[in-house]
Amino acid sequence: MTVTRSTSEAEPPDVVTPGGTRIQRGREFVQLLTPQGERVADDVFAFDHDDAVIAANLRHMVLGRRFDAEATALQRKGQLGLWPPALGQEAAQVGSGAAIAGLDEVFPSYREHSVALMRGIDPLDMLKTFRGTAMVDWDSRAHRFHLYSFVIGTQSLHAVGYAMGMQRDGLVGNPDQAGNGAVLAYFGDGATSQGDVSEALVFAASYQAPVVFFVQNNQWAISEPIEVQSRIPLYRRAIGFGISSVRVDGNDVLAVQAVTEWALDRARRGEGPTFIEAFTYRMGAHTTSDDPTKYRRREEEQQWKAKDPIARVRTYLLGRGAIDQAWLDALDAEAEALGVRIREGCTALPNPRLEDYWQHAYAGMPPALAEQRDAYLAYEAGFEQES
Amino acid sequence: MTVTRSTSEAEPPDVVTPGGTRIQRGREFVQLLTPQGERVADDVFAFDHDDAVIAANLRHMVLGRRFDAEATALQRKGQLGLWPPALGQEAAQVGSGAAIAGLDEVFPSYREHSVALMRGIDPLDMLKTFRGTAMVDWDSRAHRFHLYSFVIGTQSLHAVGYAMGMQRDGLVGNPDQAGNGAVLAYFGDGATSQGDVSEALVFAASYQAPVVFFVQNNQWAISEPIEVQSRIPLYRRAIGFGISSVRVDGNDVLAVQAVTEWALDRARRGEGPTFIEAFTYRMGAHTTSDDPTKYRRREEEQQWKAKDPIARVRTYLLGRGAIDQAWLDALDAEAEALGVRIREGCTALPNPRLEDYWQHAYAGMPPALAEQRDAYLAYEAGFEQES
Amino acid sequence: MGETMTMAKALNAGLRRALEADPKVLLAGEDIGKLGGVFRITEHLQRDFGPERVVDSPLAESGIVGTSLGLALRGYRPVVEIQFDGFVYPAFDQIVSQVSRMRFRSMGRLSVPMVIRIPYGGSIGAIEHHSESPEAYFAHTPGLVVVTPGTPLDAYWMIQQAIASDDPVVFLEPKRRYHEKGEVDLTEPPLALDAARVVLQGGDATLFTYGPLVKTCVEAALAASAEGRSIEVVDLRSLSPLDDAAIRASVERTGRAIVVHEAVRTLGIGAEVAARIQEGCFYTLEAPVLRVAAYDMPYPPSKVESAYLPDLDRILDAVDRSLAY
Amino acid sequence: MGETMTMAKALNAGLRRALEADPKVLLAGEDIGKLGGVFRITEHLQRDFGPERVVDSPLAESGIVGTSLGLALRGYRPVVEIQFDGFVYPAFDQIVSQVSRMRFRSMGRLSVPMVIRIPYGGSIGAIEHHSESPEAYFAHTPGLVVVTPGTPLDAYWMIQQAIASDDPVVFLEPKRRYHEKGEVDLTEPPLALDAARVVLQGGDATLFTYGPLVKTCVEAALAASAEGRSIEVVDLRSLSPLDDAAIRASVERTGRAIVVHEAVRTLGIGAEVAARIQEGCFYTLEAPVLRVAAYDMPYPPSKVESAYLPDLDRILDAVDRSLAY
Ligand SMILES: Cc1ncc(C[n+]2csc(CCOP(=O)(O)OP(=O)(O)O)c2C)c(N)n1
Ligand SMILES: Cc1ncc(C[n+]2csc(CCOP(=O)(O)OP(=O)(O)O)c2C)c(N)n1
Ligand SMILES: [Mg+2]
Ligand SMILES: [Mg+2]
Repeated sequence: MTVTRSTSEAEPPDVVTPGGTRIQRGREFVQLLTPQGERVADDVFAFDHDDAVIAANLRHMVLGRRFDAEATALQRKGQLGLWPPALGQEAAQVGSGAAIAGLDEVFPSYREHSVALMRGIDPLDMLKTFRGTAMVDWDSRAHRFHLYSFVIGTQSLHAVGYAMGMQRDGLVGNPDQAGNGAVLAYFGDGATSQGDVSEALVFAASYQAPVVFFVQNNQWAISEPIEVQSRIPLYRRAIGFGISSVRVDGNDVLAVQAVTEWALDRARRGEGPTFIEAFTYRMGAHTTSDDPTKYRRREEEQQWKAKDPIARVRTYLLGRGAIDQAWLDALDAEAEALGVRIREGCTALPNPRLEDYWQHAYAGMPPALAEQRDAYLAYEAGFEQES
Repeated sequence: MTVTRSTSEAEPPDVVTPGGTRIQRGREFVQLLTPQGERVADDVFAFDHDDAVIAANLRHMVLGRRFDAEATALQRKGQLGLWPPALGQEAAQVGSGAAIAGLDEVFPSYREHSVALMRGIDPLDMLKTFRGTAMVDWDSRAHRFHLYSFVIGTQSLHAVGYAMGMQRDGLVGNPDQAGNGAVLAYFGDGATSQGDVSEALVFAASYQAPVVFFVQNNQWAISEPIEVQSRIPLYRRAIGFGISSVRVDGNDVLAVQAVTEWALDRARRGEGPTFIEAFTYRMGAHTTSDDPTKYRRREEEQQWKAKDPIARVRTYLLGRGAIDQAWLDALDAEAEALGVRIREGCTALPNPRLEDYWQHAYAGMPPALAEQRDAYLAYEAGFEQES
Repeated sequence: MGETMTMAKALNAGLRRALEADPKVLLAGEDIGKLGGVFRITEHLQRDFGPERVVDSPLAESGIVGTSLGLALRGYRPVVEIQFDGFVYPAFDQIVSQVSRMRFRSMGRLSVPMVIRIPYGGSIGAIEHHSESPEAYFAHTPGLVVVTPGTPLDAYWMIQQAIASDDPVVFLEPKRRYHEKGEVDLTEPPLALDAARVVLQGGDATLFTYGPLVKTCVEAALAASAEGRSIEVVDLRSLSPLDDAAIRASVERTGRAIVVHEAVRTLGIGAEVAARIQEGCFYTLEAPVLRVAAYDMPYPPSKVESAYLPDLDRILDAVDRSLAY
Repeated sequence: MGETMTMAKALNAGLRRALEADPKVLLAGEDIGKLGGVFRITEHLQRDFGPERVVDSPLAESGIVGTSLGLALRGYRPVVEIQFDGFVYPAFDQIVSQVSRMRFRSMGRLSVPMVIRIPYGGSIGAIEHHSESPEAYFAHTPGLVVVTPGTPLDAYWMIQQAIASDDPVVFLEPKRRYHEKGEVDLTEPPLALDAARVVLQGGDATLFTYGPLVKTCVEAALAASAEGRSIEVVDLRSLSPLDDAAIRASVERTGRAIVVHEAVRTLGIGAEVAARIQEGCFYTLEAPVLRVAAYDMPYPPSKVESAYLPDLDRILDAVDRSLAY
């Protein structure tokens, strides 16, 4: 007997609301800018910003990619223990990141490097975690960008709970939009199999929490293709929980921004949660420890290269005359400066001392733990005296 | 600010397949026998059995209800520690139980008393658990009826795994139906919120396991109405996982049997999992420890009384002349005899001794545990000597 | 000034005071609203504080704890009810990997002032999964505080102290004592949340215990005193951190120690207390630290639970064995 | 007859033999198929035994363990891989409430011959959640067997013994030792799965340890012998059940005991071993049982893990303290 597994059937997508309305458009997903750099119309979503915003997005994508490339290189040189590259996912991240407004809060997974940069997180602070010199060393409240989360799916519940808190704090449904906020929760395609993520959908629907679930379906969970997690398009998952859902071209920064703005806006207005599947691709390895040649074909990688999220925006903006070579050169220079800062900053990151960590276990240090610390300090002092 | 919670929108259901086909019939659910005892047609499902089968179902429902009433009374008299009544859910249980064939296996929750009886479980063995004289004391393999499960939702995963085993054992998709089998997994509406149940849907869909998820939506999870778990009809939950789903009138034993037979048959043929929402009502308390007057209105209970699952079948069969008063009297006598056996048998159930349990912790008893047992026996022997 | 009330009522009163005192306090759990919880600990609190502060949650423990963690990050002080001890395990990852570590992960920037209330322990004639003693799992987990009251008075104060704490607290309620009455004297200032209490002074041996068996140990000590033995009883109250100073002080007085709990023996709290005592009081001990605990098997059917759990006789037997050294 | 191989290879070879020997054996887990697992322990096994016997599971640990329990009830012998120690907690309920108790719940009628493989422990420079030592949670749970090999030879045999066992086995693999080589001599019959092993004989004190720190303890003992101290090293191998006879026998010989592990000190395996030793060898002990363990805080950033975990110096320091009594 063979346990067969077919890939997902061809599906007429797209926006599906729990009320059952199905906006069928015979297309794979919402797309506003083709891989060739051409604007296309969508019958529901429009990109409401001018070229300056698109250029800003391009800048974020280029800087994000540079950061990622530098970190990957630093790991190869032994300067980081590990790095999870985001190559190929820049549009999904920058487009959604650009949709974040005033009071919104972000709950990331561990790969949202571009969103982190947009939220003002210092890339050197981010490297600390992967260099092993810190746990997660940024002020999540100041940046409204919560801690990276490494146990798959867990943060989805924190996001919903936080959104429930914003609801209670009156940040939803106010006539003055400036007083409203919502939560943007990131996770991957693999994460959707975790019980926690399903429970997050249950709670979000039950309380109509102001949260947007943003799934980067990069087609892989380490070596497992999306079909292991779902045999039907992933955006459909949320519908059964009573949550509106959209699939968007995750390599199209315009479409991603438009869809995420729509979803966040709904949430802020008190219209409840939305689930977004950004259909994208992890062009690199899962992490620097991974070897994708073991489990996927080169042709697949090549196919996706043609859909690069950055190239199409550059083509478009150059074609429009919104940017020129000088603009691109300046951006390159900015990226190079970022690279230098990262390279030099990383190796200069100070090593921590175990002493610094005892105080973080509890708000009030238990006496027995203080005893352990004192014994440790005395023990260490013994070595120093010896030497 | 108010966190609003509306009840679920009126919905045009019904059968929804993951391919997206929607058979809209403007009715709430599949129904083949009205509360008034009239047969009605459904455009998809038909009840393919003669009146003798319906009469057999009536008998199972009456005996099941009697068993349940006796157990409830025994608890009131202090003979059981607890009892979870199934009053009102007899059609959901007997209809699905009647659909079980040759090699099928059942994974129950803790309220499927009627299914248990149909699988040949001795009601006295079932009482042991609730009297506290045993853990779960039936041979689940002989009866193809697995252990009652008390941690909500956990058994859904065991059911899927078992079905994966049947798949591997070649019990699926054989031309000779007698060689095929599937798993019928029971749980409640509340259970659908548990991560385990969602994960069970993921695994079932991923491996196309021969399993039918049978949800008795009895409208309540202890004091919580279904709206806390889902604001849209529950049968839709499964669709987003790529699992076909049907809502059936859970108080209509004909419809339940027809739908469950269809679903089990699909599973046995290798066409994958199905999710059935049996729309029913828990007419009694959650358990004998519960007091429903604290959380639900009498009118609601009254409304559901009019939809009693037994009355309609009796009306129908009497109207058809398929049964008569003598038949009903004989059934009453059989129920009374069952009652006597249960009442007398329950109080006569022997008390266990702790000695009997040590051996069940491990296949091979660890020496330290044997030491504990020996010390215990010596200690107990000391008392006996004293007295 | 004292009032006599059950532990259930004392907890209810303590929760009420916490809800009154701080608008950021909220309760979440299954059936805690209209029903007031299956043990009625939250009775009338939803009526009086509304469904946003006393929340009926979907039936999903990981979800309850995980969303409460999110609420805590937003500045709320969630008090979560797990319906029975045996249903806390689906939330284990959120408690042990997330709640307990958020402060550490954030390098001290974030607090999780959450209380996880768990009715625990056996001897109530229940079916399986309703009589568990999971305390050691949590006490082994850095970042969590684990406490358990043994009396209505402690219940009243400790629940408020737990809610006021900026650390996540696993708050274990000995359900078999819910309906027993005790004096709740509000004129006395409460003992610190992490302090053990000498319930009965004695000179020959110390019984260390907590939660459901405090009363049993006191009864055993009184029975022993009838035979001329002077037994001290220490209610640990806080299982993490342990009150080492109080433990050592008692052993220094009596020279003999017996740890008594309902959880299974292997790696129960008794293991840690014994390991610490033999290390801290090596020269004082006149007998090994003994443990009276449930046997190392799953919780059996309720008709045999009285033989499975420590009782007065088994405690006295251990006292005898200790004194015989 | 001996062959030199890494523990990773030895595990792979043991799994291969088990798959060959019994068609009911199957492997399940994340990325164990084409990739061969993130540590390559299952390398080539899917290629050679097919995707029905070496199954890439959806990303859900509770689902992996729960469905494997169903497979076990159907007569299969599932061997589950948890990708890293820190990811076992989502499956905690299934392991602790279901897998461990199915035999007991069914009053002996059902067996769950499941193995849950968990690469565990630190010192590999990883980010958080990748260096946990969860063994005490499982050893506190009746119905589970908990074992951990310290050498390639033990890994090769113990994985096969675990798979052959009718009890559920939590099989902890010291990942920092995966790539160290050792002799795998197949002519010697294997030691029983529940037996401890005296790795090094000595007369002055015993180091009790397991898994990742067996090698470290041997190194410490050898260093001590250079200073004229004769230190015995016992590899516990089985953490539940513990080999009490071997533990007592060693303490009877040396009179001094030190338990060494990577898990935090409070309620780690050391607590239980210490509690048992002081009870079983009260008159023999010349010093309290000492514990060398991680400090009672969450696992810190990897740049300080060497200070957080026991190492040769801290073990020798404890030996000194023990001998000073
Ligand atoms: C609970 C848990 N199980 C397993 C892992 C190991 N792991 C880390 S990333 C990963 C794959 C995640 O895939 P996906 O959710 O698609 O996100 P992506 O890495 O593709 O961004 C796995 C299995 C983990 N971190 N947490
Ligand atoms: C994990 C878990 N949490 C909580 C409980 C307590 N509990 C027992 S039954 C129940 C409600 C179940 O509702 P539902 O799934 O609708 O089934 P029903 O009782 O209505 O048949 C609850 C909360 C439990 N048994 N297991
Ligand atoms: Mg992915
Ligand atoms: Mg229900």
